[in-house]
Amino acid sequence: MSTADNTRAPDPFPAAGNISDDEREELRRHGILMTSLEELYNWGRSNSIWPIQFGLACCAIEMIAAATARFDIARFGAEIFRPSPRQADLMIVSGTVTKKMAPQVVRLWNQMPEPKYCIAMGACAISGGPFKQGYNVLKGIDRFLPVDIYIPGCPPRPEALLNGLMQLQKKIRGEHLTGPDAARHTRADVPGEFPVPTFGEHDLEPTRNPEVWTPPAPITRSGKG
Amino acid sequence: MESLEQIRDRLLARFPGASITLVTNPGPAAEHSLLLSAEHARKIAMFLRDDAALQLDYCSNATGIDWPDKEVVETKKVAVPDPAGGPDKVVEEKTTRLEPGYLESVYHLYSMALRHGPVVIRMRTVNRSNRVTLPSLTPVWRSCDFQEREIYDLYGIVFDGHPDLRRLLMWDEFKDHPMRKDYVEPDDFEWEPTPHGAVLDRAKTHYPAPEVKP
Amino acid sequence: MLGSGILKGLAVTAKNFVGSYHDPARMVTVQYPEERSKLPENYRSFPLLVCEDAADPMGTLRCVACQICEKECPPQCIYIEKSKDKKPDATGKPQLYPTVFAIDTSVCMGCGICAEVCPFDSIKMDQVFEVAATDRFTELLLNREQLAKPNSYYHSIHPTEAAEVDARLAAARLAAEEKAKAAAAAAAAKAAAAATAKPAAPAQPPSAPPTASASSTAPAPGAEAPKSYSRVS
Amino acid sequence: MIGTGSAPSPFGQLSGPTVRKVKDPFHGDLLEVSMGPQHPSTHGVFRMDVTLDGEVIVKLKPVFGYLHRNHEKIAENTSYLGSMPYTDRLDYLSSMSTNWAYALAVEKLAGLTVPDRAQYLRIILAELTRLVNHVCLVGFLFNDLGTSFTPLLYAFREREKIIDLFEALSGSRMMCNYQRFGGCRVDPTPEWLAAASRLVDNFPSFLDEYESMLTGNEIMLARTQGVGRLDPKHAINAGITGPVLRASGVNYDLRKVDGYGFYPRFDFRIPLGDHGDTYDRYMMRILEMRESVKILQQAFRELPAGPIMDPKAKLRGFRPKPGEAYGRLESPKGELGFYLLSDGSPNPYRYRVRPPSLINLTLLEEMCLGHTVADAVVILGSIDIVLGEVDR
Repeated sequence: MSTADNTRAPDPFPAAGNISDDEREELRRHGILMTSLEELYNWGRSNSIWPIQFGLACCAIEMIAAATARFDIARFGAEIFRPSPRQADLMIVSGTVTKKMAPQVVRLWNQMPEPKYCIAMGACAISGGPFKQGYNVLKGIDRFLPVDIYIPGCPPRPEALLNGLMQLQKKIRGEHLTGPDAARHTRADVPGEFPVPTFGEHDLEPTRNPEVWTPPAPITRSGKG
Repeated sequence: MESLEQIRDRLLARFPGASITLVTNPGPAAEHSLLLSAEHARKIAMFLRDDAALQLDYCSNATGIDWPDKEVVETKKVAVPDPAGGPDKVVEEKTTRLEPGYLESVYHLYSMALRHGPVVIRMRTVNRSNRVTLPSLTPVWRSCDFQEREIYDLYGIVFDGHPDLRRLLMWDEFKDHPMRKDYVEPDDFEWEPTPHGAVLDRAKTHYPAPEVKP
Repeated sequence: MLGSGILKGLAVTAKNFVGSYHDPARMVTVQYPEERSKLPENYRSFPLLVCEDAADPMGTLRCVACQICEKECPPQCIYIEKSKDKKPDATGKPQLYPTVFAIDTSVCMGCGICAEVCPFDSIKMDQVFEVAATDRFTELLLNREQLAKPNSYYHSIHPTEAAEVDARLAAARLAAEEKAKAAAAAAAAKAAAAATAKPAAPAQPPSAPPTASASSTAPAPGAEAPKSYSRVS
Repeated sequence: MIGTGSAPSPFGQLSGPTVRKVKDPFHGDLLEVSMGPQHPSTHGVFRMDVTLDGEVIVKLKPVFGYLHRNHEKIAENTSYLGSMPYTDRLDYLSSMSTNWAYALAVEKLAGLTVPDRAQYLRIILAELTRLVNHVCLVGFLFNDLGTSFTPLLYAFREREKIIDLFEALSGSRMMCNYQRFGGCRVDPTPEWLAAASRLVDNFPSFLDEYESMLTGNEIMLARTQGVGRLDPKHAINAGITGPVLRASGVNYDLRKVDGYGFYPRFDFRIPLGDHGDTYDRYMMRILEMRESVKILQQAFRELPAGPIMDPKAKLRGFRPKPGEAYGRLESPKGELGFYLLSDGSPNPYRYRVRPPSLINLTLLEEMCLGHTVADAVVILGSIDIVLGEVDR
C-alpha cells in the first residue's frame, strides 16, 4: 500500500478526517462503516447542490441542455434550479459578464446564503474569452467573486459542466468544518459578501476587487515582451 | 422600382431647396445611396414613405459610421522663377490640410407593400464634436427607435425629435461613445499571457519597470 | 369538451413515462461519467500540436513557428516565439521551430481557424473537453510541452483527416527527396565538371545539417532556399 | 442584508431600488418594478422596467445592454474571416443561419458566387436551424406559461438530435463556424446526409406528438388567445419581421421576397396568422416547422454533387474592394442583416448587425399595455428573442 501511495499524484481535495481513504475502504470491507459528522454533512451537501437559475449567454443554453433528459443533471442532485438566490448554493456563471451586468452578478452572490460556491462556465466567464477585447466585457468574473471551478470551452459541452460539477462535489467532500484549514463559510474572518462595483464614467469603479483578484506577475518573455 | 437617379430628380423637383446628392458605391454590390441635407431629411423621408410609386414603408436598418478627421497631404507643383534668369524651376510644395471628419447615419429602406428596395439614404453631421445633430426619422419609421438610440449611444449623434433619446446599451453614467474610431478603451490588460499586436502594447504598461543598474 | 386538450396532453406524457422504461427512442439519458456518447470525428475542443515521435515530442514538432495561427486567431490566444536556429521538419527541410508556444485555453473559443489556416498540418483540434480546473492562471495556460501530442494520438481522434494529412506529407517528402536527388545529381555533375577543369579545388560545398533522421531526405545544399514563413502580413 | 429591502446596505445600492411606489394623478398609487436582468423568464439578461396598477401594466420600458459584448467593435478590428466564429455567438440558438447571413453579406460585398452544392447545403442547414430554434422557442414559451420544463424536455430531446448532426458536420454543438465566403467548410458524408434525411422524415411525427400535447390545451388557449395583439400597420412601421410579423397577417418572408440562395427553386408556402396574438405567433412556429420539413425533404432529394467552394474565394488575406453592402436573410427570428463597409483593408471599416430580436421588441410596450405581468412574460416569450443578438 505504501508503494501505491508513493506513486499516486497528490489529491487536490483530500478526504476529510484523519484516516485515509484506503484505510476506510479496508474497514468497510471488514464490515465497519465509519463516518463522521463532518463527512455526513459534506456528503449531504455535495449531493444536493442547488444552482441558481441564472443564465447570461450562450453557455446558459448548454446549462439548460445539461438539465434536460440526455445529460440529466438530476443524477448529481443539482437539478433544482432556483430562481431566487436566497435558496441557491451554487452560482454557475454561464456566459459573458458584461460590465453593465457585473454589479448585478455580485449582488446576486451577496444575496446567496453560505455555504455557496461559484463555477465559471465557459471562456467568457473565466477571462472574457473571445470578447475580452471589448470595452464592455469584464475580463473574468473572478475579478469580483471567488471562483471555485473554472470550466473552459466555448461553450463547454454539457458533459464538461457535469465534470466540473463532480470536481466541485469532490471539493465539498474534502472540506473541513474545524481546524486551521476549515471551509470558507465556517470562518468569520473570510468575507462572504463583496462590495458591489458602481458604474463610472468610463469603466466600473473599482475595476476589480483587490481582495479577491490580484493578477500574477505578468509573463515577460525574451522575444516580444 | 425607378432608379435612384429618377428618385433624386423627383425629390429635387418636389423639394426645390434641398440638397440631394447621389453617393455611388464602387463595390460589386452597387447599392448607391442618396445623401440628404439635414434640414429637409424628415420631409423627404415622409415623402418616400407615402409616395404611391415608392411606398418605402419599412426601414430595415439604421446605422452610424464614424469618419474621423484626417490629414490630407497635397503636393502641388509650383514654378519658381530662377533668380539667375534661367528657366523656371518646378518645386513640389507640400501642404497639409485637416479635412474635418463627420458622423454619418445610414438608413436602408424597403417597401413591404410593393416588395422592392433597398433605397439607401444617408445624412452627415457638420463635425464630430459640437455640431452632431441630425433629424430623427423615428416619427417616420418607428423601427428607427432603438437603432437611433443605439447610434446616439455608440457614436454620439444627437437625433433631434426622437421621443426618448437615452443610451441604449451602455449605462447612463457612461460618458464616451465607444464605437468612434478614436475611442480609447479602459485599461484592464493586467494579465495577458498571450499578447501580440496592439494587446502587447497595452499589456506592456503593466509589465514591471526594468531594473535600473547603478 | 372542456379539458379534453389537457387530457390529451397528459396522455402524451403518460405514454412517454411508460416509454422511458422500455422504448429506446425515449431512453435518451447518457449516464455520463460511466458511459459516454461517442464523439464524432469532426468534434473539436482545443488546439493541439502534432509531433512525429512520442519519445521526443519537442524535437519532432511539425510546427515551424510561421505565426500564421497567431495572427489569424480571432481572440488572440496563441503566443509563439521563433527559434534562432533551424531543424529539419516533416519533409526534411530545415525550418525554424517554436521555442515558446502557448495557448490560453481560458480564452480559446475552439473555432478551429488556427487548424484551418495552418499550412504545415501542425496545429489540429483536440477532443478533450474535461479540463475543469481550480486555478485559471496556471492550469489553463498550456505551453508547447502540454500541447504536443504524437501523430498516433491524432490518428486515434481524427482517423480520416489524419490519413489525408499523412498522405499529403508523404507526397511532399517524396517530392522533396526527388528534388534533392535531382539537385544532388546536378551538383555532382557540376562538381565533376569543375573537377575536370580544376582538379585541386575542393568540389564539395559545405555539408548539410547533420541529423540522424534526415540523412536520406536532407536537401542538397543550395537546392532550395529554406522558406521561413516569418510574419505574413 | 443587501438588496431590495429598506435596510441600508454596507456595500451601496445599484442605481435604483428594484421596487418603488409612485404617485400618479390618474391611477393613484402605482408600483414600479424592475423585472430583470436576473429573472427566470426574461430569456437571459433582459430587463423591463414595469409600472403597475395593481397587477396591470400601465408602462413598460425595456432596458438593454446587459449582454452588450461589443461584437461590432471587435469585428472592426478583426479580419473578415475572424468575425465568422463571432457570428455564431450572436444568435446562439441558430448559428448556421447567422453564419449564412454574414457570408451572404461578404459575398455581396466581394462579388463571390456560391456553387450549387453549397447553396443546397446552406438551405439544409438553415432549415435545420429553423427547426432547432422554433422547437426550443415553443419549449421556452411553455415554460413561461407555467408548464415548468416538460415541453422543454421534449423540445431539447429533439434538439439534441439535430445538434448532434451539426456536431458531426461542423465539429461543435452550437458554435458551428461552418459557412465560408463562397461556400461551406466541410462536405457532408453520405452517412451524414442519410442520417439527416431520416431525422427529417421522422420530425413530423414528433411534431404531431408535441402538438397533441400542447396545442389543444385549454389553459394555454386561455392564456394566449387575444393576448398581446399586434396590428399589421404598426408592425410594418416598427420594422417587425419574421414569424411575429407574419402572425399579424403580413405576407413578407425574405425567402420569397428576396429569393436569396436557391429558395426560388423550392416549393413551400408561407403560413400567415389573422389575429396577431400570442396564440398565432405560437402556431406560426409550428406551421413553419412543417414547411421547413418540406423544404428539407426536397433539398435532400435534389442535392447535386460538385464542389462546395468558389475557386476564387481564398481563406486568408481576404481584402474586398472598397464599397458597401447590406445582405439580409430570413433567420428564424426575422430579418437578419449585415451591413459591411470596406475600405480595402483586411478589416471591415464598418460592420453592423441588424438584429431582428432587438427590433422586434420595439412594440413590446404597446403589446403589453393593459395586460398583467404574467402575460407580459408570455408575450415576450412569443416574440422570441436571444439576448446575444439583442445586445450584441
